[in-house]
Amino acid sequence: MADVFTAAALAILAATAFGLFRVLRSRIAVERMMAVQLLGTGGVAALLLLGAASGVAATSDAALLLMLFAAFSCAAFTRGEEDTPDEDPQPTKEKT
Amino acid sequence: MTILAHVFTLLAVTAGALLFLAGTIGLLRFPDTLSRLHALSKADNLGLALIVLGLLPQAASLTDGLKLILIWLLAQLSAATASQLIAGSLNRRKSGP
Amino acid sequence: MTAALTPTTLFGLGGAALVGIGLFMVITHPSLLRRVVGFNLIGAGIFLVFGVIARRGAAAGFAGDPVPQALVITGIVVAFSATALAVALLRRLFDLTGRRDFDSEAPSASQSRGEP
Amino acid sequence: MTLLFDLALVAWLIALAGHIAMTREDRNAIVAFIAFGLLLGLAWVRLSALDVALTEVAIGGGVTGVLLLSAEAHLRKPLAQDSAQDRPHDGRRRLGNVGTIAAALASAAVTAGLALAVLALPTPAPTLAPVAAAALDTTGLGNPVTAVLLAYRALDTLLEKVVLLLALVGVWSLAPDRTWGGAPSLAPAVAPEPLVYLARVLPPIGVVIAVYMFWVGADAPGGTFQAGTVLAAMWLIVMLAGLRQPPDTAHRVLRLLLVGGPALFLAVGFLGFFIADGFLSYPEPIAKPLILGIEAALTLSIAATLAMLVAGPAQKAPEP
Repeated sequence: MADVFTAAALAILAATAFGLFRVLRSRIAVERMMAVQLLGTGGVAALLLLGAASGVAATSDAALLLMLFAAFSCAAFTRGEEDTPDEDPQPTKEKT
Repeated sequence: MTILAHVFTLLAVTAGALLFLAGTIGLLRFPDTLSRLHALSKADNLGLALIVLGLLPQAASLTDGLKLILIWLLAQLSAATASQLIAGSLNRRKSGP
Repeated sequence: MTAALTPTTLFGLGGAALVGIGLFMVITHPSLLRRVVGFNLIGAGIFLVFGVIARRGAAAGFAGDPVPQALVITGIVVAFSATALAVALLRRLFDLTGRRDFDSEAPSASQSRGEP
Repeated sequence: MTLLFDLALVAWLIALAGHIAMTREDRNAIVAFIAFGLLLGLAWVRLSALDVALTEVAIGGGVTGVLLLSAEAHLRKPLAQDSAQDRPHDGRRRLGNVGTIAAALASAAVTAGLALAVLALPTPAPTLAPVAAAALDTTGLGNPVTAVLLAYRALDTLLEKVVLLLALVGVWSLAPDRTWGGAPSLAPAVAPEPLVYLARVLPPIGVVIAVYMFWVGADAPGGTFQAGTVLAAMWLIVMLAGLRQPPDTAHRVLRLLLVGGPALFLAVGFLGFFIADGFLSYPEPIAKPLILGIEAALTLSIAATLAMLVAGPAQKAPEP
């Protein structure tokens, strides 16, 4: 059972990593706000699975805090969000 | 009974992990910001819900189970707020100056 | 070479790499704010090395030596207060002189863009 | 399987750090740094240091993020005499090629040295865990990290609180004369609707989590720092959404809150001369209630200090 949990955590970690780099390299400034959301859900899922695999109950406390601060970071992103320019060297490619 | 719980856990966790993969594929493949946002917040949150649901039978105590549910509720709150903020910001940018 | 390559030392090696990347940022990056971030990366790397030492010291039924762990917690908080002070100094410098990087003496606009 | 997981985690951390170093815009780097802080929490869980994981997630991923993002937004403001020439960042401009290569070599050398040091760590590893475990009973605590922080090495923790306060004094003293003693400003002119909603819903949950962290910290991972940071974050989100204005930095209650924790800690420390073995030692029968009392006061002080550090120096003239 523990191995299955770790495997699932690894799969989620990999999926989150690909998604994160996609979001971080995005030319549209707003999309980068998704990064922390992505890591919040993915990280929490991985943490819960790791906790279940290792049997350390306090791991879910870390997951709780991770989620709380992922939500908190939403507030952080409103700082200076309004006038962030899109980084757009090739103007038409990404915008549909 | 325990075997049934184990099977349920395995199924739910696998489905949850698959949903995370699906969410990432959506994020990589969808053409515009709003559909990518859609892929991210819906698929990932459903994935997390399935994993929480799968881990619930394995929880050692009632408090642990409640904590799992609280984590999921926080995830809902966070996802809802972040999506609204992102979409609102996108809207203002399109219609703005 | 007494310690073999274990999963734990893996994190130590990762920490060493983080210190290198952070140091490179602090030396070469023109943006002052980015240097503050680099300083934080160095801190993260050093703390990870500490974490490895703590993990290796697992004994007496604990999963790690609590003393280095407590030191790291103290360190994280102190690093944060140093970052806050650096950021405040940076903002004041910008308010007074308009400088935000190490490139030039005059008010540079390396990051400013015209308003939309 | 766990080895594979660790490998992926470390590789991801390094890749993220590379992205932070190489990306062009500061804002992008800071967003990646927040993600990095949250991810580092996972690494600490893998190192079985849950107390550290909680602190790292709260401070590295949470509060530092707001601090850096606010600063970045401030530095992007157009200057009065702005000559808006668009020059993207280029890490090589100032030093030239030779300088950059030298810096890269120096950084690589430091990395190699540290890596060798990690590989050369002695086996069996020196550890203080047995000593910490042996004395744990006398403190009445169950979490060895809390025992180290509040009992065995209490002096370090006390001095750290002083460092926090000194940093705050440093930040506050950067205020121009006309705003001295006034309030910092945090909220944007118009807070977005969803943020206001979040600022109404999240703090009650956050406060419960903070109390839980504080209480559980005596026997399980958690404690003063984590609880204090959560409280600070909840206060910050309320201020960021504009639901409450930041207090004047000269406000008496605020200043009392800031020094209250360290002052109580110091007072109990001196009391140790009379009721126990010396400075910062606790009499054994009441060690646990004493430690919990200090922790409670410290939690509030840490929360106020961290929030004020993020809020920055005063920007408005004080209210008469």
